[in-house]
Amino acid sequence: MEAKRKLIDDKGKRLDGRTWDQLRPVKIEVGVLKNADGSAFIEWGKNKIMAAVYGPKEVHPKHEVMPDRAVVRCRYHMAPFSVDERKNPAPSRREIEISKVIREALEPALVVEDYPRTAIEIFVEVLQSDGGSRVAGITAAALALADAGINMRDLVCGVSSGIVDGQVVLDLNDSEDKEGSGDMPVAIMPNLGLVTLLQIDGIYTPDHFKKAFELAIEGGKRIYEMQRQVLLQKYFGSSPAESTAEEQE
Amino acid sequence: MEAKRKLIDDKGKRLDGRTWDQLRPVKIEVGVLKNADGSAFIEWGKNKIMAAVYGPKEVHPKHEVMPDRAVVRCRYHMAPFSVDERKNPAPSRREIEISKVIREALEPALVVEDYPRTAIEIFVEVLQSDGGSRVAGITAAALALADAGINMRDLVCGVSSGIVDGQVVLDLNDSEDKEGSGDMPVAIMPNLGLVTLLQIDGIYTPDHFKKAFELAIEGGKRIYEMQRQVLLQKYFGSSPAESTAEEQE
Amino acid sequence: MEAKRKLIDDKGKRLDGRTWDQLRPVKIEVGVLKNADGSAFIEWGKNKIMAAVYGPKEVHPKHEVMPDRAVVRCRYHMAPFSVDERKNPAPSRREIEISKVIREALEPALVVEDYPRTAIEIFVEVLQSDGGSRVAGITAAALALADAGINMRDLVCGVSSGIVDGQVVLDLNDSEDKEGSGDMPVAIMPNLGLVTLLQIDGIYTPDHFKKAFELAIEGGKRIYEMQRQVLLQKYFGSSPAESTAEEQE
Amino acid sequence: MSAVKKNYIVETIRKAQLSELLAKGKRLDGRSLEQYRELKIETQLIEKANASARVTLGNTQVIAGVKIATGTPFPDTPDKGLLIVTAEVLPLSSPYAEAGPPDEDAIELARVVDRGIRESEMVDLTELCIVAGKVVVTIFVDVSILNVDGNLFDATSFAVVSALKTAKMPKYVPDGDKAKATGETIPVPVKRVPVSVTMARIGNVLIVDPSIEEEAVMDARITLTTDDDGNICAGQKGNPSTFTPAQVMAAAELSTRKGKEIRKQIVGAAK
Amino acid sequence: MSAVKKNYIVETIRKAQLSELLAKGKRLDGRSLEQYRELKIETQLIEKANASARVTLGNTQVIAGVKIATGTPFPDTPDKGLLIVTAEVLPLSSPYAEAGPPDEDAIELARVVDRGIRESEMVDLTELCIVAGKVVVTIFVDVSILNVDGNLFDATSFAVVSALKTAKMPKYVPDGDKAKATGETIPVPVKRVPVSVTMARIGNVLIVDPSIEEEAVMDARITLTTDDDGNICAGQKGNPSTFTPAQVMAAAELSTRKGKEIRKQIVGAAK
Amino acid sequence: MSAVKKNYIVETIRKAQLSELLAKGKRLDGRSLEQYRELKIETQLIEKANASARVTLGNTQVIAGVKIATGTPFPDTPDKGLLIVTAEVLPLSSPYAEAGPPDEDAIELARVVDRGIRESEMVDLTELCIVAGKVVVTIFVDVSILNVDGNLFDATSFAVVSALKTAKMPKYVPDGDKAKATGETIPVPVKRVPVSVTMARIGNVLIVDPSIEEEAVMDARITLTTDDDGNICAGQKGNPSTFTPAQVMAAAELSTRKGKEIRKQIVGAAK
Repeated sequence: MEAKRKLIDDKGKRLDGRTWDQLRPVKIEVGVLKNADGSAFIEWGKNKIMAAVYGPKEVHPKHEVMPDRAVVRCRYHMAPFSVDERKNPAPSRREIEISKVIREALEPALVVEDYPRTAIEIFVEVLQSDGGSRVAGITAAALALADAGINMRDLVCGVSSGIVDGQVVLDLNDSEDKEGSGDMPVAIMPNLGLVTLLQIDGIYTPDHFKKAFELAIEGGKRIYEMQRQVLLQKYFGSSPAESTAEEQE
Repeated sequence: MEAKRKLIDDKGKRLDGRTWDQLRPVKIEVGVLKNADGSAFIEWGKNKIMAAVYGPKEVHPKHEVMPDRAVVRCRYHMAPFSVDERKNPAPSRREIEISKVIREALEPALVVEDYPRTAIEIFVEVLQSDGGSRVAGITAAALALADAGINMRDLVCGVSSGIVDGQVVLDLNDSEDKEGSGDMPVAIMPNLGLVTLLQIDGIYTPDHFKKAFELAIEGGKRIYEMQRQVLLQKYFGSSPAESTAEEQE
Repeated sequence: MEAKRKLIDDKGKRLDGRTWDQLRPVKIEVGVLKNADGSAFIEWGKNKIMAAVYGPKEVHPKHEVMPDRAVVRCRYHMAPFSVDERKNPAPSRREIEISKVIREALEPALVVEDYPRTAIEIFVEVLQSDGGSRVAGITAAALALADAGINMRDLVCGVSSGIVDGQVVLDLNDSEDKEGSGDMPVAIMPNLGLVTLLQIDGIYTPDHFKKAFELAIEGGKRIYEMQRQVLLQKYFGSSPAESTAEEQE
Repeated sequence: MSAVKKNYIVETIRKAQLSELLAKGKRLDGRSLEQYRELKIETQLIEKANASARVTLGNTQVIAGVKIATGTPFPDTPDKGLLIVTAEVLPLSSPYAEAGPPDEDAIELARVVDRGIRESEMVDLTELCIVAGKVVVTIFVDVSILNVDGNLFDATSFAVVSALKTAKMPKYVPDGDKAKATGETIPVPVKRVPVSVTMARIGNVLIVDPSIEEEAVMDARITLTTDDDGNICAGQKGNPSTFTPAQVMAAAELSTRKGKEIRKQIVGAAK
Repeated sequence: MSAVKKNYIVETIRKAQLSELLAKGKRLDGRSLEQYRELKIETQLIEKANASARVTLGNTQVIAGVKIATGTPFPDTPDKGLLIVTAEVLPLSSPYAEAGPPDEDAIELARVVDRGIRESEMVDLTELCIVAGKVVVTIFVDVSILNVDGNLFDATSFAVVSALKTAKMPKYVPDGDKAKATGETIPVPVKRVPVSVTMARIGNVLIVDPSIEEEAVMDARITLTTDDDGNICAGQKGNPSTFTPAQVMAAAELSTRKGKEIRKQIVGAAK
Repeated sequence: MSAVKKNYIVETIRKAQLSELLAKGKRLDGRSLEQYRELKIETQLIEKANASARVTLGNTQVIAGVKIATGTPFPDTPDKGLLIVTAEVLPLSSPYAEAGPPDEDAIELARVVDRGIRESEMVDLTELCIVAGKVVVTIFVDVSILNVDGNLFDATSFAVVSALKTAKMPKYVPDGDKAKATGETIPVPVKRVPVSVTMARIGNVLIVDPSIEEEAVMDARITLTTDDDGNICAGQKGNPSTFTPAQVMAAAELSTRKGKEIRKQIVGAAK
């Protein structure tokens, strides 16, 4: 019906002033909740997401115990005030699906064999939502898992790429996600070079697909660098516990 | 408000051309699902119903175990696309009641004492619904139970009778069920001569009641003959497994 | 918008003719249900409330067993026809909260240590609702507990006070509750002189607060006198089991 | 109802004892085979409802309340009002009843009672139409089971029928596409008085109005509802057991006969 | 909350230790009996909400978000807007919290906080009426509990009050029977600042702002909300235990006194 | 699906056996790595639905039904019709399936199938607009899983696409703010035929159309949907395991290739 507005201007600048391969500002704090065994708070664009981990802990109900490994559980949930229209607090079908893919994105990094007969519970609570909330949640949750001292094969980090105004771009914000023509959240284990989450929406020529996928992997590595800095500062740094990493490009 | 249309014409023909004591076409296949221990698919008028049986199997939850017999469970369910207006997939009060009466219609035929501490689960899934779906479901489920090798005292078969345009008729279709003035689904164990299901809706003089009840029992015996043919062909016949019985009157 | 009507007339009479410190008529029967271990039916103003107790009984589910005492449970529920607009039968948030405060008002009177590893279940069913249904429910439930033979430190009785037309009054009826400016249900153990329920709604100056609180305690003692009479008549009296106490002021 | 928990040994002994008695035409509580327990019907207990009735049948106790409002008709019956019957087996009614949404027993109970009333055309639903396809009168009859002691089907049906028979409703007139209350009050348009009669088969014997002990050992149950003219207008066989065709015909005759007796009592109570 | 799991032996030892301390006027964490833990209020964290506030009370952490829309008034208050408070004890907030619909503790929490705000007439709901009986402003205040460390009642109330005090809403004008946004933004009509003060009785001693260790051993709880004029506008006794009348009166006096202190902090944070 | 119950010992043995075979390019059932099981598509089975399709893929059996009605558009897409896909893994489909609301597996299944259709722009939703912002055509596609034997993603997608491709709907014209059916019947505006191709990684080997035995031991799963032009329009990685980037690119190429073959079969069946 109405003409779509341009999302990238003639000079290649996006609505928020970024270039095609630039990330939004990211700020991360680790160890922010007292009760949780591990926690992290991430602000990424307008995303504000709390991640927390409990475990290894006893399994309830008992019949879900696995004799040779930990059970991993995950709940991704959005606060009622996190989106433009108030959201019903009951979990939507979307939240249930995202809980599952986040769990499947993080579990490959966990040495679950080290914790037989236990449960590891991961909570991702979106206090404010922007484009890429699931990859931001994964990024924060991986830090919460590390903060909880769970043995891990690698960190997990993620970022979306997508197609906006016919161009491949990195790290879509809310408007680009909704008005663009493709969104591809990707999570990786950066040191092992393995993909743990991949979802694709939109229409990608084989060429666009390759380019967007590679861009997301490259962007993920930049996110990993921030995760690493946060952990270094938290555990070895001179700066205070709520040390933050702000992206400089 | 509006005048009711005639459901039986001057020559005694019903809307679909049948006489008062004629059944709709029936077609039955046994053993149609690979995972179920027993299964049957019935087409009866426009009814298309899949019945399947699992068991005897372990009882969950444990506290429902019966020490001297099998627990029998039944779920009658309609697919969302099975009726004119899309049906919500959650079980309605009607489906819950019909699940109960179907279970109580089939259980008398099962030698539940032969299977202590187990469960026998019966599923009746209506893919397309027409008048008489519960008796069609019972007819198919009895064959699925036989196909599962459960010890039975008799088969169970059923058919509705009712009152249409003031006349007693056999095997009401959807229009006759909705626009007629009485519907009486009956299920029997044909060899034992016992009634296992009886529901009555509408207004029956004592005379009409007797006539309709006897007609349904007589019709049930005709349905039994088809069940018997299907089992004979399936287990002893030369024709292929998906042998069918088509009613000839 | 519209002017509020006067709830107390120039002569100090309330809408139903009572003075500021007068109770509505109260009628109580004990032992009215056959299956329950204890029961009582109270009519208080237009309130008609059935209370019943089951227990001490086995605890389900088992993991809720307490090794050194009884678990106490309570359900306050309103019949769909108990209020002006038909009420959905599913428990509302209000009913869930009131169930909790009633339980916490009655439990202090129960010698739960005498019944380790058991459950005591209290049901308060409002058949018709008027102002003060929770204190009427507590009053009846305490009698049902006594009728069930549960060891008690004291009875529990209750009444509301509140602010109507700027005056402190006792025992608000429905209109006074809705149109008045304050409602304070209070329950006490009358012989021990202890408060077991206190809820406050409305705006109370410190002086009004003191006066209303003391009035409710004094009114509670009058209710206790009726409870005592009912039990005396039931267990020692010459009058029949459905003996009643009608308030005389 | 779910309110009956089975104990096999007790049941077997009970059943033997009962069958012996029944063979002599006697019952545990001294009744004859075709005798109801004492039936008490009280109406107009709940002033806030449009009608109400408490039925005591032996120790079974139920209360029905009627609430009337306006609503939207179903698309396939645009000129008919709505009549909705629900039943809740309250957790205080029995040591085996549990709080929560109605289970299959409570759903069957409400639906069988509802069909008895609906199929008998007790209430003329077309008189409840205010503006066809837009707004009609909606009648809710909610039943709370207070004490379970057998034969909830009949107790519930008697309560619903008695309440409806005494129910008054606001008179509505069309106001464009909406309803306007005139301020007058009129009776609910009741045309007939259906009576539910529930029978149990224990061995070869058919009894009416089974008590909870009889329900615990009964083989099969049948509820038949008859109208003022002696027609059968609704029926439901229950329990995982059977009837012979002759037993069904005997039950039909018995239900018509007992129905006449009870109808008088319901009509009397509703005056 | 459900987030407190009881262990009887530990509790008994703890309680003895605590009671000894309290007899000397001291608490485990060094506070005096009438002293709150450190209170931090941050507002305007959630840009997508009409207002928000994060409250940190010791290690208890909650966040409230306000969402404003138009809706239909209740039939019995046609000229009043709606204010709806909910609370969710998030499963990440405590090892004992569980995902799922709110349990009785979370429902009590939200309802007690709601009453404190509603009964104090903090927000003038009549100013939220756009077209009487048709369309009004609806204010949702949803609270997410992030870390449970005692006294959720006060932390939640402070967050809701602080958020409402800073909330802006679109200005609506009537457009026939509907609402039209003018494009302007106006503050939510806040008239008062109610303050919730929660006290625990442990033995004979009354303390304010119980920590989670204190909640685990407390006998009874009382929450009293006072307004700017020192009036009591809402109250709730909690826990299966008792207060003497004198203790209630002492709590009333204490709540008014502490309420004044905290009101300054809330008003300061909302600037 | 939840319909797969894991037994670790059996699984380990099975996996060793399977990996050996796969190393030689063979599979348990004799298929090559890139070979689908026999695919059978039957349409127009359910006369009461606007369209239907039963898909048999090996022993996996699903049936999709299409129901079309009018409804209200979402506020953010006022000029688009609605397309809603649901899936129910019926309890009769597997010994491990349970009755009840859809679990996370069934929700993922329906949402992945839905995205494949939605993102490919298979159905032109703007042609389903009747009156913008007021009334649009709503298409429900409900899928019942009848027998679970692996690869529900593709079987479900093929059934939904085949049903939509044959679906007819009433023609509606605006009538003020409402819709009026003209009495004519027109096809649903289908523009493309998306094809879902699900692949499993077992060790280093990528196979298409995993059977239930292969699913039980697979490391990771990937579903890619391609359109008529060979573009990728939807994708979902599944299972708690990984892919190398090179495996993802290989899967992309494979899905396009297999997609072309299967599209012919779907288009053929829809004639």
